[in-house]
Amino acid sequence: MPKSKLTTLDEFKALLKDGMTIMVGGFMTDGTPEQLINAVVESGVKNLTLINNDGGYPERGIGKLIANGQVKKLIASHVGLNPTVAKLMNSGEMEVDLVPQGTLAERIRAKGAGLGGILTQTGLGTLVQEGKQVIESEGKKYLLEVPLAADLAIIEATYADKFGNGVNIGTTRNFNPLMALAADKVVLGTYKLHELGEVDPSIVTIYGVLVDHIVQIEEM
Amino acid sequence: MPKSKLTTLDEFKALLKDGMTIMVGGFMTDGTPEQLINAVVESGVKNLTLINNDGGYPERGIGKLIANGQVKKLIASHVGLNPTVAKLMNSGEMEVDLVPQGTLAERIRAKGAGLGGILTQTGLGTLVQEGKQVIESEGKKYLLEVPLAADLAIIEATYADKFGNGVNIGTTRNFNPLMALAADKVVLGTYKLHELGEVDPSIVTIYGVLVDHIVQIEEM
Amino acid sequence: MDAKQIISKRVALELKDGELVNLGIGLPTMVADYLPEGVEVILQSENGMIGMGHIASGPHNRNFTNAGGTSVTILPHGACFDSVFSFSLIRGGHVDSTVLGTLEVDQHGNIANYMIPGKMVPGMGGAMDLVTGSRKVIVVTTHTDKAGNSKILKQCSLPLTGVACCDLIVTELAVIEVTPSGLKLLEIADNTTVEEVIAKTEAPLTLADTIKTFTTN
Amino acid sequence: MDAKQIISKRVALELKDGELVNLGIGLPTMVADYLPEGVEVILQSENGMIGMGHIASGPHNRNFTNAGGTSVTILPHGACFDSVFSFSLIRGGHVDSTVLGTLEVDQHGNIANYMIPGKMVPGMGGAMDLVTGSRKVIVVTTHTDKAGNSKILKQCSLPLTGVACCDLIVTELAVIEVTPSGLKLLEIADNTTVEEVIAKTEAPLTLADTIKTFTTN
Repeated sequence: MPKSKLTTLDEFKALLKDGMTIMVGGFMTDGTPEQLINAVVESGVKNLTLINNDGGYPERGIGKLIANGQVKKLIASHVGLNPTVAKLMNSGEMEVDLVPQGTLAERIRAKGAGLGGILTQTGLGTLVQEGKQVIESEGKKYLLEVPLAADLAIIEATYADKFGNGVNIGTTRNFNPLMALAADKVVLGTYKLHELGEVDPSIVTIYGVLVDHIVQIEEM
Repeated sequence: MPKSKLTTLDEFKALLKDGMTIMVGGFMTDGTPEQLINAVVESGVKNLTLINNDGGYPERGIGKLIANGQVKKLIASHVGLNPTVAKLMNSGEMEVDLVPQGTLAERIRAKGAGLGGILTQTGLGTLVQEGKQVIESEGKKYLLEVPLAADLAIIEATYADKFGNGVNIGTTRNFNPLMALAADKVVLGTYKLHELGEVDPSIVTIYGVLVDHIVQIEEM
Repeated sequence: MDAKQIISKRVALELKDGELVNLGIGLPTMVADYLPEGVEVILQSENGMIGMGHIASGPHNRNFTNAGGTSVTILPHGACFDSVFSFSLIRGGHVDSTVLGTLEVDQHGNIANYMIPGKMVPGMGGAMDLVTGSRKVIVVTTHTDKAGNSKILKQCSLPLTGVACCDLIVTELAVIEVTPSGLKLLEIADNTTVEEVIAKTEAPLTLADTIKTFTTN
Repeated sequence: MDAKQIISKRVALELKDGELVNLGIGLPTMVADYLPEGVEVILQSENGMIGMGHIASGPHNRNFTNAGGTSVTILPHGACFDSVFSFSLIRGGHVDSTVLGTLEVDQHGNIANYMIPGKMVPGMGGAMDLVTGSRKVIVVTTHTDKAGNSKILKQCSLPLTGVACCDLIVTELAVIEVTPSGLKLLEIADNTTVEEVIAKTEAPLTLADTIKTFTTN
C-alpha cells in the first residue's frame, strides 16, 4: 500500500503553486473546507484559476482568496452573493466565466469520467452557446459541453478513514465527490479521521482511491 | 403527499404489458430482485425488450424470462455465462444488442439526466462504432452514444422507507440507481421496509422521489 | 395582501399534491406557505436536497442548507445528493414544476433573469437548467416595474436565460398562458379588469373563452 | 510452474505498490497471488468495488461479489459504488493497470477478445472500456494456441475489442512491448531462446538492446 496520505497544513501549502487551476468544493461555502482555504490565503500563491459553484462570501470560502487578489479567473455558476466579485470583474482585475450549474457539474464529471463531453439543451439560444458546437442527435439540437480539468481539488468530508474514504453529511456533498474524480491531485479535508475499516463501504461519497492527501481540519 | 406507494405482487403484475421495454437492476443476478422476476414469469407477458448488465443465469435473474421465451430483445454488455442466450441468439429467436458496460451505464444515466448523449472513445474503431456519429472535440475523436430509455425499471434496495428512499449494500448497487432515474415507471423491491425518517438522508442510493411502486420482497 | 402574497397564493393553486417542485430564491419560496389544505409538494433544493422543510431556527447548520446558503430543515422523506444528481433530476424532467422570478418575459416564452450587461452579472446559477428541464415553468413577476413599464414584453431585450421555456406567467393582476401562438389571458385578479391588464401588457394577449377571476384577499 | 503460473508471476512484477488495478476474469486474477513482498495493489472489481480481497468461503453472499458473480471479501480500505462510477474510474484514467486475456493481439496493439462471429458471442462486458481507459493495458496469453499457431499476429482477424490499446504482452515465453513502430522483445523466459520466440511469433519483433530473462520456476 502507498505511504501515508496524512498531510499537515504546511505540507499542503507546499503543494500550491502560482498559476494553478484549483477546484474547490462547497456551495455558498457549505461543504468548503474553510481551514484549507485559510492555508491557501497564507501561502500567498497568485494568479489562480478557481472552479467553484459560486463566489463564496467576501470573508468566507473562496471569497477570501478573491478579496486577497490571488485569483486571476473564476469559473462558477453564480456570484451574486459576493459583491467583491462584481467589483473585480467590472474593474478587469478578475475574469469570470459563468457556467450553468448543471453544466458545470457535468463538465467536471465528464473530465473525471473520461468523457469527451456531454450534450445538453441547457443554454441553447443564449450567450452560453457562443463558440460551442451544436450537435444534432435523434432529431434534437444540443450544445456540446466539454470537460473541465484542474491541477488540484480542495474538497471536504464530514468524516473519513486514513485511505480517504469519506462521507459528506447532508448538503455539504454538492461538488465534492465530482471534483475528487476530476483533478490531477486531490486534497481532502476531514473533520474526523478514522482508522481503515471504520467507514461503512456502502455509504462512501468520497472514494479514497481518488484522494492523494488527507488533512485533518477543524470547523471554523 | 401522494397516495401510498406500497404495492402487492399482484398489483405489480398488473403493470406489466406485452412489448414493454424493461430495465432490470443487478449484475450476474446480484442486485436483481428475484421475487419480482418470478412475478414477471408468472404474468406471462411476452415480446419484452430487457436492459440488464448481462443475461443472468439460465435459472436465475432475467435468465428465467429468457428461458421462458418472454424476451424479444436483450440489451446487455455480457451474456457469456448464460448459454441459453447464445442458443436463442443463434436460432434467431431473440435479438441481442451488445453494449460496452461503461457505455451501457452512461446511456442509461444520460436518459435519466436529460442529456442528449455522451462522447466516449470506448468502441472507436470496433463494431460498436457502426451507425454512430463520430464527433471531434478538442482535437480528439469520440463516439456519440445516445440515451437508452425504458417503460419500466425493476430494481432493488437492501432496505428502504415507505417513500422509496433506499440503500443498496455493497455491490448490489450496480445499475439499480441509474435505472431508477431512467425509466418512466420505477418499481422498487426492498428486503426491509422502514417508516419515513428511518433511512439516513445522507446515505440514500435509491431516491424515493423516483420510485413509483414499492414491493416488500424476500430473498430467494 | 401585497403583490407578492397575491402572486404566491395564486401560484400555489398550480401545484399538485405529491409534485416535485423547485422554488427559486425570493418570492417563489413564499409559494410553499400558501398551499391549499391537503396539497403537499416535495421541494427540491438545487444544492442537493429533496424534502426541504422550512428555514431552520438557531445558529447556521452547514449540513442542511438551501440554495441561498441558509440553514433549513429536512423532512422525514428527505434525502441528499451531489450536484450532478441534483441537476440530473432537473434536466432529466423529474422536476414537475419550477417557479422563478424574472427581469423580463416575452410572448414567445423567452425569459431573461440572470444579468443586466454592464450593471449586474450575478450568473445563472441553476436557472438555465431549471427552465430547460422542468416539466412546467411558472414565471412570477409584478406585472410592471417600478416605473410602470410592462415586464411582459413582445421581445426580451436582456440576455436570455431560456428560449421558449415559460409555460405560465403569474402576476398580481393576471394569469397568462404561453401558447405556440402567443400569450393567452386565462385569469385576472378580482381588483382589475381585462382592459387594465391589456393596457399594462406590452405583448399582445388573446383571451380565453372564459376569463376567470382569482382572489387578492 | 505451468504456463499460467509463469505468466502470472511475471505480470505481477509490472504492478507497483499502491496502484489501482483491474484484473480480468480467469488467468489475470491469478496475478494477485504472485505479487512480490511489499507490493500491495488496490483491486477494482468492475461490478462496483474497490479493495476487493479474495474469493469468499461459505455460501454465496450476494452483497459482495466480483465481476464473475462470485462472492469475495472486501478489504478495510474497500468501498462500493454504482456502475456509472465504476466505469468513470476506468474510462477516466484512474485505473493504473489492467490485465486481461485475449484471443488475438497484433503488432499495432490491437486486441480481439470478445467474440468469434457465428461461434461465440459472449459480449465485451467491461473490456472495451478497460482497454480504452486504463493507463497501462497488459495482455496475457499463451504464446501460441493449442494447434501451435502464434497468438501474436501481424493483424487481428477477429472483431476488435480495442484499437492500438495494448501496451505490453506477457506470455509464458516472452515479454513484448508495443511501440509506435511495432513490437519490441524485452525479455524471454529462462527456458527458451530469442530464436524460438521469433519463430513462434507471427508479427515481426525488434529486439531490445539487452534482452533480459525471467524465471519459469
